[in-house]
Amino acid sequence: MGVMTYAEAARLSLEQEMDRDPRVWALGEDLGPEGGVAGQYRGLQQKFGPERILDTPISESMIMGSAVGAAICGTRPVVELRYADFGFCAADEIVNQAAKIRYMLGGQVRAPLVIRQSVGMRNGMAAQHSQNNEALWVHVPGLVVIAPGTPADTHGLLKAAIRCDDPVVFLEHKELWATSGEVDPQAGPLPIGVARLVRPGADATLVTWSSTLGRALEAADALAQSGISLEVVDLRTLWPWDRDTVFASVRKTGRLVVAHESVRVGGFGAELVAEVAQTMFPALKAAPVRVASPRAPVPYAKPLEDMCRVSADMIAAAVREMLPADPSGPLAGT
Amino acid sequence: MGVMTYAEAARLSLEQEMDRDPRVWALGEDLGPEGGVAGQYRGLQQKFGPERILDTPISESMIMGSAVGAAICGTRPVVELRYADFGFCAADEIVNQAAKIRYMLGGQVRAPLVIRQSVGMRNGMAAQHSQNNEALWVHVPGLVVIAPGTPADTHGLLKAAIRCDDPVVFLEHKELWATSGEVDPQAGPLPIGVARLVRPGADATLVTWSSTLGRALEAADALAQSGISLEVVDLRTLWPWDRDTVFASVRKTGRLVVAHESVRVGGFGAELVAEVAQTMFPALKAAPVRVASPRAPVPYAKPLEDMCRVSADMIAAAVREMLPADPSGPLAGT
Amino acid sequence: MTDKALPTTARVLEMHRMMCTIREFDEQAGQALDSGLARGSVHQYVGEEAIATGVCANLAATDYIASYHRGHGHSIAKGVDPVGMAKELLGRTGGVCGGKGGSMHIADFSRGMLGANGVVPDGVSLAVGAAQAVKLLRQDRIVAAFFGDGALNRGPLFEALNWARVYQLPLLFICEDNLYSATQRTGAVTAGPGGVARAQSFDIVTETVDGNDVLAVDAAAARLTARIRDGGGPAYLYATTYRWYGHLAFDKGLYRDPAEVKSWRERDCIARIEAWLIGRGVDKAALAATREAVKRAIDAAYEAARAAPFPDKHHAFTDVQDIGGPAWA
Amino acid sequence: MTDKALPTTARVLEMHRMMCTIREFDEQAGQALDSGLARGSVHQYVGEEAIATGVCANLAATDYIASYHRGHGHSIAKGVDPVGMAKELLGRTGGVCGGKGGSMHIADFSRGMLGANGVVPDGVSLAVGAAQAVKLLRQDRIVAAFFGDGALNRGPLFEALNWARVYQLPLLFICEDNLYSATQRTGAVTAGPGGVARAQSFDIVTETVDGNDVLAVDAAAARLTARIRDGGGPAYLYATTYRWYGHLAFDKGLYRDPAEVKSWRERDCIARIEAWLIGRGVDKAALAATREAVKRAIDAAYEAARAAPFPDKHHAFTDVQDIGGPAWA
Ligand SMILES: Cc1ncc(C[n+]2csc(CCOP(=O)(O)OP(=O)(O)O)c2C)c(N)n1
Ligand SMILES: Cc1ncc(C[n+]2csc(CCOP(=O)(O)OP(=O)(O)O)c2C)c(N)n1
Ligand SMILES: [Mg+2]
Ligand SMILES: [Mg+2]
Repeated sequence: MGVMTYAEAARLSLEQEMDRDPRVWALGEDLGPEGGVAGQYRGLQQKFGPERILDTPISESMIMGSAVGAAICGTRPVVELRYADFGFCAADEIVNQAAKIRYMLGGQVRAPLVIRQSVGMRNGMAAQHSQNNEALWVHVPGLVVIAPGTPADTHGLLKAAIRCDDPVVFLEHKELWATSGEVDPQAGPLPIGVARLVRPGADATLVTWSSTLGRALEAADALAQSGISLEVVDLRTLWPWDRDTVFASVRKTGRLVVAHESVRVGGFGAELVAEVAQTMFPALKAAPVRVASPRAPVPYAKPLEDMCRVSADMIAAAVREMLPADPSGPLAGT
Repeated sequence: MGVMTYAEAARLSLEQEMDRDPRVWALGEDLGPEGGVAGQYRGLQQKFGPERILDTPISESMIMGSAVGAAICGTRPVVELRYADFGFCAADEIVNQAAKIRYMLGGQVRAPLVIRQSVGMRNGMAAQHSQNNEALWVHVPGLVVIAPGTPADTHGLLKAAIRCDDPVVFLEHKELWATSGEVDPQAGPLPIGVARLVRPGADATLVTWSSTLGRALEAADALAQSGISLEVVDLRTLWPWDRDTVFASVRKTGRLVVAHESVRVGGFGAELVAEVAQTMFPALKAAPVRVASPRAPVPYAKPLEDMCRVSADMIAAAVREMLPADPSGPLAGT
Repeated sequence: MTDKALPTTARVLEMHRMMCTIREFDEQAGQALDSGLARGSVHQYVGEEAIATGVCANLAATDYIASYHRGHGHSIAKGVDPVGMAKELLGRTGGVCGGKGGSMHIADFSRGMLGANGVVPDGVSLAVGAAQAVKLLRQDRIVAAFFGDGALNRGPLFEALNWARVYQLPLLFICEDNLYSATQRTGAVTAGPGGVARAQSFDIVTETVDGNDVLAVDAAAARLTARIRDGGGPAYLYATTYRWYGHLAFDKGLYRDPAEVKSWRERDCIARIEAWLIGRGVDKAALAATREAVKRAIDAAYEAARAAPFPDKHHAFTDVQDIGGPAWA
Repeated sequence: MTDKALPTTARVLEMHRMMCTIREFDEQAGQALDSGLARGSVHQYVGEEAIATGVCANLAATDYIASYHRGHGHSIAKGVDPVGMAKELLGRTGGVCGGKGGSMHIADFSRGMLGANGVVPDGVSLAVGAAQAVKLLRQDRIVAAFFGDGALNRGPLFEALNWARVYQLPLLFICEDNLYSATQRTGAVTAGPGGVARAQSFDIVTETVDGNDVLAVDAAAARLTARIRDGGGPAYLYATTYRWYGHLAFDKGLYRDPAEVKSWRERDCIARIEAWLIGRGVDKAALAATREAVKRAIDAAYEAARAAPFPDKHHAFTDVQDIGGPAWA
């Protein structure tokens, strides 16, 4: 085990996969000289050469479109789209080509590729460099969607994404790049579609992912002080999401809060709440709740940007509100 | 009053708005010679000239991007994006420019434009020409989203969309182009954000929009034969959706089914269910349910395509399932 | 023919047969749509057969091609079985895509045909990637990407030209200029001299040919593909032609001047090569026999398609994705 | 200068003052980021001032410009108040966008500045539309669209070139080639002779200038804008230059050869025009006085910005949309 940053874990993971499988290669803007916007490719061009770590022009359509072509012809591209906002510049190639080609062509071919996009707010990046777009990808048939929240998950899930025979959208959070955590450098791929029960609890289930995980754990600490026990589930894979873990938790607690940084309206939290409401209705002791960003673009000035953030306080308040009036009384079994 | 098709109603509406306001103009591929893929622009270039009905090259980025520029400089463009699938070719310009420019620029400017996209399945158009993408637009701050289901609504809501000072995504369904209905040619704009209670009922609320409305009404007929009274709400505007009408209906019936043609996972139905579950939990007598397309691309062959359609039978079955076991007994007040 | 020896009669007869096959297939494709057997969008290649034929005559079985919405001709020329294509068109079991794709997605990887495409000009983007894969895997293949004149104005095409030249990919661009993009005269919305000048501005080698002259196409494709195989990087073939029918099979093409249609029909690529072959001493009856044989083969293909069962319903939910497919939800 | 009379000394002094203002503003923008007063992405224009200055010297107040991520210089040259810009950069009340946009979205419609932009090269797309609006509304305006060399390889730029020429829009394209796109040497991923050849392939009139020579930029812009105002359709100005600092203010630019940086700094556009002015008899002291006055003005702008309050929190939810805004949900 060792401590490394989220960016280093990503770098190590790709390096290991490229060592393992000569068909794996990466393409995108600015990968070589400085190793990507967060150093997540640092040194890889030097090691693997400029063909396998391909510096491209600013041509998002071709970065994505050519990756699909290369994937169906025997290679395994890792596509770097830089900020998720620019993912919209390649939306056609993702939605109309990558996601559907296996199906449209009757299964005669696969498109094993990974689409890396840095999501989320960081320090005044503003409306065109702060978006979270997971809800779109979850809605698109053919895509797997992964959003790791820790260095270890990044390391293991990027491996899994690269080995997956279908296209995977891999969402890395800008605010997490520099965060550190324990990683076993020898660890293999983590399973796709398996959530992590980060903190067991009894009174309510909090489902989250990516950078909001940190806020959720803070909220759980704060709630514990009032004797409220919050179970925290890090979804990690958004599609397919881990129904077993979420349902088991909600069955136990009877209460669901979903927290995410992206816009609440039409966000992925809606899918989770709708699915739980439909499937687990009798088990619910209170209305399921979403805590997420208001339907507004991300503003620049700090006090405004903060208004669009999901805080630990907001999560804790949502949990408190869904519990019976006297939070000091015994909650188990209510 | 007169009977006209959905396409004719759209054509008339645009003609009237162009007569009324010289700043209104339209741009897109193939608008002139044959008046658009469904004749929805027929004769307009002949009447208004090639500058106000602009035939463009196949340049989706520029069709959309230039419309934003023209909208912030004093005109009111109506953008024809042809099939909604090609909307992904202009996703950047819609999401990163049209939707956010008013906000990013601190409100010093508006982008009054309409983005017309033909959605949905029709007769073997297959995976790249059959998509419904409303869930994406509803998730994007800054956009109004409209999806009319009848000729009269098309006529009135397109007027409202053109007069709206913010960008409006206007989704027209391919299967509806040729359908007919009563339209008052002199009618003015319909209000945005107001649903239509199409059929009152007592036992369950069915919320739907666009072409699925027809299937919902068939289902209501079938259910009526078994003594089940289904209230049918045509949302018409998806953002902002009419909470008052939906909530009042669910308060009355205690049961919610949302039916839509688009993919269920991450579809707009999730938002409706999540919001109702969160806000109206105590009023719900049964788990809210979504009836929608499976998470698969749209296939070509008819029997396969039919598997991806939401039928009246499926809607009726969903309603029956959420009702108490004996549907012949009295339901009111259960 | 601008240079070197003329092709052998055998080669030209082969190309003639190919052109007849493509035409017959697409005449019947139109009928299949009219009669409701086919559905959705069917774009006929009738009139343009010489281009696919002349280009693919210079490709090996292992080479790749990528096509666009008007893709039947390219598929047949690359060796895809018309029976599997007809079944696909009719949405039946045994269709090259199992009935899931239809006309706009016909593909056959066993023949190096990477697919038609419903988005202009995404097939070119895929071809760029295929060429990149060829290069990465050090394979001995080239890639040919077909597209229409309408594609000339979409941004991704330029990104493709730049990309192919920057990385010196083994890729032949083929622009089939039939003057129209759907109902629009492409020239009216295309600035400057057009596609060739644009390709040249990326330092890509180009040739211009009469796309209704299969010998000219064959010769130009021979030169360009040889250059590409020699590691010369991408090349661009610009071929003028005309589609006889509407944009889609049900489009009557009323936006076109009948005189224009007539004049182009008079330049029929098949009639032309038949005249050439007759001039070379080939018997008229032999050509008629080819046409009849082709007709019988295509009749049989559609007949087999009509007889084939529709795919089983559960196939609607297979091959979406391994983990997280529809069965999962 | 390639033609006609030299500009008046007064005009050149005005341009000199403008270049000094832009430089001072962006030197301090970098400091604001370093000290944490500014946030996000700040792209300094230092070294490139002659281009914005020379072009905007030929624009009327009513003309429009659209810019890109490196947009401070264009804004100042078009007459946007540095106080409102500094406030925007610091995210304060009174910022040109109320603190909502920041560096990458500075805009001021009262000055015809339609905005910087965070997506390469979407500002050009907006400029195309602005020009279309000018044409539709029969206004007496032209539009100038600035973009970097990196934008040369994105599809929408080609669509813009084609579109502007097809509809003969009153639009001046200005490519500011500073050799790099972020950490990438643009030449390494740009095929063929580059932007000028590409524009010419659309039959667009072009000029190439030394972008560090404000007199050359001014003269070329004068010729091209006159042509555009005369209804000559779009034109394209290609200007070579160099950014002194990193791509972003915190980027140290280590991927560049220090000798290259040094050689370009020696070609400093401000030093050059000062030498020219001195040759014309302008007093060194007068130039120093300009620099000092500019420094005081920019000091005051940032000072005013530091003193301004942050916007009220509720502004986070205003101006999203009238119906369906955040208050609605
Ligand atoms: C991105 C995109 N925009 C629009 C369309 C609709 N469309 C299909 S074919 C076509 C015309 C294409 O013309 P061209 O490329 O010349 O090919 P042709 O049909 O003439 O063979 C159009 C506009 C599309 N498929 N994709
Ligand atoms: C579509 C898109 N892709 C990538 C980026 C990230 N990006 C921002 S600036 C930049 C380099 C731009 O270089 P250039 O156009 O030459 O302008 P310069 O910074 O040199 O002034 C890149 C890649 C972006 N903003 N938009
Ligand atoms: Mg054409
Ligand atoms: Mg640059």
